[in-house]
Amino acid sequence: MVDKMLMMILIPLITAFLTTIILKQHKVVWTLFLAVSGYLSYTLFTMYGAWDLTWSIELGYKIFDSNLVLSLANNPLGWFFAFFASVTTMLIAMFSIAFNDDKHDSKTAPIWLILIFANIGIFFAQDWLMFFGMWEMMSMSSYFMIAHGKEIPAKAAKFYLSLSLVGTSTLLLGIISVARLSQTFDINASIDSLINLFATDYNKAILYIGLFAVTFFIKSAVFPFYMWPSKAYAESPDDFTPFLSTVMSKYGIYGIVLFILPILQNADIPALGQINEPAYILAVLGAITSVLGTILAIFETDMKKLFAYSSVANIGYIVMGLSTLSIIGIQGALFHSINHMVIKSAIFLSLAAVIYRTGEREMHKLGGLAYRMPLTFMVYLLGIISAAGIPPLNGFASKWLIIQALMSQNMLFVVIAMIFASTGAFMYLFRVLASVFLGQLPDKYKHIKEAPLLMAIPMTIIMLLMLAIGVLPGIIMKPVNAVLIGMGYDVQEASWTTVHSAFSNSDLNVTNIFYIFMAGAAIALVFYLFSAKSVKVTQDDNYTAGELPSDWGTTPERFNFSYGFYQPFKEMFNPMMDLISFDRWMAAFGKIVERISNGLSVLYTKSEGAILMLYIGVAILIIGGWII
Amino acid sequence: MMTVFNIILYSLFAILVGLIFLGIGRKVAARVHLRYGPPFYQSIIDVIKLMSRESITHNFVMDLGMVMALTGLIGTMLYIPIAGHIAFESNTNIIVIMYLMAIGHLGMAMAVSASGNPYANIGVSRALTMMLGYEVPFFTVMLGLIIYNQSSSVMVINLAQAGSIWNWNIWQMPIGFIAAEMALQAMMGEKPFDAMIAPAEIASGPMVELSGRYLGLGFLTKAVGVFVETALIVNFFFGGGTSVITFVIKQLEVFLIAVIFDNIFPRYKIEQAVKFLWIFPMGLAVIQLILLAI
Amino acid sequence: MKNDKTLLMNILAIVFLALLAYFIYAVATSSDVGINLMDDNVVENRVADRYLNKNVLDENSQYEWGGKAEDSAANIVTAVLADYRLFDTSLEVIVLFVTVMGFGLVLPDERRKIKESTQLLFNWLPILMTFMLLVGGYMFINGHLSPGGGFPAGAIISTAILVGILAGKQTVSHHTLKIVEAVAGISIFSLATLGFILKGSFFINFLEGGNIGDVFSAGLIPILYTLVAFKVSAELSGVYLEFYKGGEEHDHA
Amino acid sequence: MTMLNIFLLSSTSLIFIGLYGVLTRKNIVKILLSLNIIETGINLLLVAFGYVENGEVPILTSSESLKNIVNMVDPVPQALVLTSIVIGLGTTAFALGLTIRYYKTHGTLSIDASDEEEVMLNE
Amino acid sequence: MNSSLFLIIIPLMGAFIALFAKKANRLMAIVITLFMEIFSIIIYLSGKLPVSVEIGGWQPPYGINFVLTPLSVGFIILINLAAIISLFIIRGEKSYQFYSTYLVLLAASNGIVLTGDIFNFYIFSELTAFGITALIAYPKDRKSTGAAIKYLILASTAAAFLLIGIGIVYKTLGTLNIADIASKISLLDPLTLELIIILMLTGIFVELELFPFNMWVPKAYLGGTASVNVMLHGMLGTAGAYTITRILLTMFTVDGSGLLVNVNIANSVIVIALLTILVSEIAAFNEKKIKKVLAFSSMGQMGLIIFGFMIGNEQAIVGAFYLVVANFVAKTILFVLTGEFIAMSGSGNWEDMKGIGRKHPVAGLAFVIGSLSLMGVPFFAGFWGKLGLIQGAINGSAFMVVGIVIVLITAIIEGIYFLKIAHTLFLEKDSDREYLSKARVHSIVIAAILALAIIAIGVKPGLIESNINSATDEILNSTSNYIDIVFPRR
Repeated sequence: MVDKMLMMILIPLITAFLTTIILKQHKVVWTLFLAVSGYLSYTLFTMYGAWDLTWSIELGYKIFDSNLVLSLANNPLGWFFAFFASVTTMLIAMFSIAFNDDKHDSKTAPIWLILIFANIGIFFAQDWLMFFGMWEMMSMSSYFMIAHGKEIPAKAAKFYLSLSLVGTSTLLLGIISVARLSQTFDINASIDSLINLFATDYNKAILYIGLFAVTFFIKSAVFPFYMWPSKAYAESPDDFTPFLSTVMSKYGIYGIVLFILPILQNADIPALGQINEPAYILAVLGAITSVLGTILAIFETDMKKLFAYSSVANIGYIVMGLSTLSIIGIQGALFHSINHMVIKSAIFLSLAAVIYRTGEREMHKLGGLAYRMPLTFMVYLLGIISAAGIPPLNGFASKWLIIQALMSQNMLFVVIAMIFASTGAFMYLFRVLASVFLGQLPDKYKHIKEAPLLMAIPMTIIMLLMLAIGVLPGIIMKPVNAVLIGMGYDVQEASWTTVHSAFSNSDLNVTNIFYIFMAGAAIALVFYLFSAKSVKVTQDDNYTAGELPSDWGTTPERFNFSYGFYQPFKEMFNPMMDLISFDRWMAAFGKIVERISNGLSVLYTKSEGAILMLYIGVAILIIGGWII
Repeated sequence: MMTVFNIILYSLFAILVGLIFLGIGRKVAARVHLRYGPPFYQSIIDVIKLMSRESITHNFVMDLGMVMALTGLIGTMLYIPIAGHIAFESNTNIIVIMYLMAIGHLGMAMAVSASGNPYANIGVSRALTMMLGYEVPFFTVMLGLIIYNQSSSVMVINLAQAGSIWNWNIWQMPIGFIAAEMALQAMMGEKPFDAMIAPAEIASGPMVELSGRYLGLGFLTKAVGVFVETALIVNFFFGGGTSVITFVIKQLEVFLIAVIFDNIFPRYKIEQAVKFLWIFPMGLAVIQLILLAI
Repeated sequence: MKNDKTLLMNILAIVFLALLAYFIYAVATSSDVGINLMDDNVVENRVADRYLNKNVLDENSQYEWGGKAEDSAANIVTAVLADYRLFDTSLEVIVLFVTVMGFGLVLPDERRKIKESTQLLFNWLPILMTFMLLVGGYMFINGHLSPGGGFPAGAIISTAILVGILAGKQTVSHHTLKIVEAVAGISIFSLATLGFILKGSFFINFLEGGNIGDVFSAGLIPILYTLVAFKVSAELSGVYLEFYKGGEEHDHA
Repeated sequence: MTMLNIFLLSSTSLIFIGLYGVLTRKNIVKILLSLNIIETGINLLLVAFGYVENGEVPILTSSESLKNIVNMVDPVPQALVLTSIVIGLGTTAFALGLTIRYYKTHGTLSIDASDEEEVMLNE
Repeated sequence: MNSSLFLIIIPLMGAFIALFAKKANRLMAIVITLFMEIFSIIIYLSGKLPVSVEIGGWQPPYGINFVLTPLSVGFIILINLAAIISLFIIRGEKSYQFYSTYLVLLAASNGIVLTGDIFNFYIFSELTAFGITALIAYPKDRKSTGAAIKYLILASTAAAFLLIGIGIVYKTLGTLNIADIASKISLLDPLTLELIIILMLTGIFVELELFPFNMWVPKAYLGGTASVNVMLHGMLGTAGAYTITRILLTMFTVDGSGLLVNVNIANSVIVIALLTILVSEIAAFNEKKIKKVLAFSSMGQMGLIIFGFMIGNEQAIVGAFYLVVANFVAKTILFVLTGEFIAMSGSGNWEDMKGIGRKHPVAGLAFVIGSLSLMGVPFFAGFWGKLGLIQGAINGSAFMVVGIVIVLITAIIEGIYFLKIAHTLFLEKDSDREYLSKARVHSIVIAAILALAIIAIGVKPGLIESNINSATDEILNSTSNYIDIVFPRR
């Protein structure tokens, strides 16, 4: 009997190499990919509760006077993320089989499998070195995944790569600093030693936490690293973007929950309000992230970029939830993480289906697709209702928990930011709906069909999932509470229908809201049904007074009001945009490095100065060794 | 069974009150304009008329959207306590109310967007922008209330104001009330914050393509919306009400303030409106919040 | 513009050299404890003392003029060069060898013809060459007794060949030079290896040396010097010949 | 001023002149000449290091000279100098060969010319 | 163990024989190098190490001696491995001069590692300089000639410094034997010692490719062919890394601490190492010619290794040795493949190498693996080096911590340009570009085997841990260890 844990990481890896050989058989390859993710989901499902499952390997490298052992262990938190990630992956994989046909095959299955391997490793890593190794593996493979052998994506991926590398560097530094404190790479031991460090050297402890936090922030695109998703998500393969947005944005969240939260909760840190200073910084960063993400999403014209920023905003919510350090906040954050996975996979998959059929990413060039792809439209519609946090779908309960937690901790301005972001979400969510699915259908898309069956199935499943979680939040809340109990928090078992808050009379029965909604719907339907029948006419028939646009030598899509959808609003923010565009700063920095690089290159081409440089070297030695 | 009966009763009540409010609003507006104006039940007649006429639709999304709009607002209404009574046993959470209202906006926007008319889209775009403008100050005021009462339940806030008239929150937090009033003006789409409708520029914006039953449903939505919004203010600042009659009178009062302002102000451009909302009501709300927090 | 750059270079050079000079001055006049650069040589402390006394193997051994010693070369510089540090010396040969190889690699392919020179030089050539070869031969045979040795001898012999070329006569062919070079080189290292086979150590002077001051003394040194002389002369001559069209094909490129 | 100091000073001067020349000259042949001056300086320096005041040549000529062993100059630097001369010779020969090739490919003896090959490659 | 001198003698004799082995010279070179590799492995495994070999029957310090320790023989194995690989990837060189020079170079780079005498070391380093110059100049075109002459001038100037240093050592200490010098170094006047160290370091830093002594590096790599690049990096670079352990860490260290006698100089060397890393990685960032990129990266890695040695505590030295091995293997892969890619695309520009990874997936993967190892990604060999380095630096002074931060920042730049290039290989090919030739199978096989080695070491660093630990133990107490080996009686 081979170790379950080992199998879990080996099977994706082996399949990765297998698929490399038969890369051209794309149907087989992607079916294998589905099989692997299915296997992972099943194994993870059976692993629930088996928290003593471990696997370790001795590398024969001596460090801290003992042999280095890398180990994986099944732990509640890791299981929680890993399980839902692999379920999401499975759904995406099903979609991918249909998506990667002759024309669209990005030939990235092997790299994606390595990414999944790293994914499992990150979530189950027991020691920092395993964690770091898998983290780097994830960074590198996702770079290749995003770039996927195309030139323009490669440019975007470079941006992502540079940030990832910054992250891994700080992570490595942090890991070694902390490991030196505890003389072991064990994660739990390092948490304890950092808590102790807070008692003696506050600044150093904050510095160490900061090193970790930078990495986690980068990977989850928390401010000030919010700008890479818009580039990376947009250019990555369309069926990979859901994975990027749903699973990969959670690594940082996982890191924060795993490592930073226990420290902030248990360490002896001077309080600021009801929480402490570092947590407040976390909250403010989360707030800025969500506000900025929202604003930038509103102005975006590329739909994948738009939802990239939307993801950033959602990460902001999660971070805010975590920063409350209260159980409700953490519950909300974990719940929202999963909801975000489901919602964003629905949205990005429906967009991928649109791109699959039309090949267009710019919203204003599309329109009216709801009439050609009604199922995709429904998936998207439910997705955005969820994403906007509207009951009775799933996004609501988690947002509600986070808001409640923030309010109960008196983090007033953070709540306002949250409200701003979630109201702003309507704006961008609706924009895509109006531009892509509603409005005039351009002539060239007159004959496109609904997404193929293999795409429709996962989309439908996700749609039902959103509804199910929306009505019965216990589906997620029960695991969430089980995880929290497993992590040692003092929580009750969750109920199927109700979520709890710290305020009086504030326990929310989500199922009831569903009933109320259905009651409202029933009444509205009564009004609708009892009114007079309507006639269906073509769109041109009404407002163009029956004269077809072609009569005037124009095309229907000219009537789409979508390019500058929020132009007046955007103009309000114009003076501010330059200030917040960090990517411009980064680009400028890159330019400077390039210029220095060119200068140094010239230095090396010169023959004349070679001896001079040698003398300068001698002078450095003399000055450094003798005079100083 | 009782619940079903309650739901129908409350819904019909809200629609009726809302429509009558709209009628009264038109009457008052006419009087401000020195006209005679239609009878106060004119809106009811309008709705019946519209519902019975044949209408045109472009696609299923319009139907879906309009039903969704009404659904959302009726759902919201069912969640709000009216003079302490409530249709459906729940905790009357403010945040739930805010989000439920959004369904209505979303459905409406979707329906009119589906028509493909550029004016409708412009209207929707403005409406959504305006929404970002007023939700934030409005919520900030509510946040003050929540913190003050340590509960996000409308019922609890309501009960806390029981007893003397001096217990009303309008005296406890007058600055917040002013802010909420301003936000309410925008929420109801009244001048100076009616850029999304702007009949002169974009031909009533969202409504441009609606006819017959769709416009009727729109009217109903608007009516329930007025009811919900005024009910919120009454619950928050005017102590709710001991009976349904006093509750409705307070609602009317709030509504009439809005109508009168509507008739004496010109219209802001959309970005001006948002700026105004983010400066004045927001500023007041924040001041209120700080005062409460201290 | 160009002058500015030159001026700058000059200034930089002077600054650097001044720094270096100042540093060396500071080192030379330093009066810290320990051995200073400018201290007088104390022969007892250095390896040279044992070379001069020829008692590397046995600390207490003495030697006489005309007697035997661990190294019977009368020229102690030669003893150091060709016996105590023979390995260095054989590597020098390789340095020359690699120079010639590199020279052959990089030199342009077109070559001059050997032209006849003046009659005077041509006629005197045999005499000149004989004289030079004699001097060269004397030097490498007597290298262990008097100043000189394989390298200068090789240089002199190659000069003889150069004179021949200048006079318009190629006395040795390229091919011969190559053979001489290779045979001499292989012989040197074969002798080294022979030492390993006979005495268990490479580069060992395995021949029983004669008496100090004799011509046939110092064991292998005269033999090695002979080989070195041939090799050096072949290599240096090779350098000259590289410029000229020889009878031999050039098999690169 | 002793003889040793004179030797040291002159050899150091030679080295410095060479170092100066290597840096400031542009003509490759001149650079090589400077290198040769450095070599010479070093050789002189090494010999000077082994110098003993009023020392004798380390060559045994008769039984008389055996008594003077203590007074002999150090033979090791001389041996080193011999090696170093050969190495210097090798450097010079090889570098001159390269210079001929350089002149062939660049058409000039200026060391600056080799900067241009990058430009040429890019074209 | 006296037979270990065959490591020098056999290639030298081969060099002479090559003058006549017309067509067979390549085969002969391969046979000789293979013999050397096997022979050195036999020595390594014989169990008789460490040992000092007297040459010519004179005991040190009077005669010249070779010092064979696990460390030096380990380096010899690496050097010969690089030699074999460079021979395999030669493209059509036939002239006897090439092989002769190569064999001399091989002997000389082995000699650098083995020798226990400082003047002998000087000769060997001059020999390598001549040999590699000749090989760089071998293509005889404009850029190789320019590169060769630049290198020759720099190397000769540096050698002059080294020779002066040796002269001063002899003048003051009266000995040329490294072990003897090491045992007497504390007798010296501190300032004189400083002068000696500076002169010697100048001499070796040129070959070590350290900024600002390394102006020759990019040109030399650009001018040479792929096989010469492998020699330059795998033989000379590896030998250079060894030089550091001997000259710096044996002769001039405080016994048992691994730190330089002179703290100021040590700090200057660290500054120089960090400057090298910084300058080279930044210079490589926007470089278009792949060979120059690799050259800059070589410099950077060398700086990293020296930084590791200079930190001086156990973890850092372990890390530095892992880096030596990882850098050796990874860079060899890259040079081998680069040679093929340039031949295929007909351009030295990495931007023109689109689609090669798709055509030759194994080669592309090997390139990626090599790059990842150089970047220090976990589960690739380079990571263990980086880990040890960081750990050592954090245990060291604040200065070291600053240094390691610089290292990590440059690692970011390195990662960007390496992965950029690696990804270019997998881009879709421009339709108007045709490949000039196909990649040769044996090159790809070599690269693939080395890539597997990288992964093997990366996943199981224990494979070479005992070797590296013994080397580290040797370095940590280098002075006394070394003296004990050479003078067992004392």
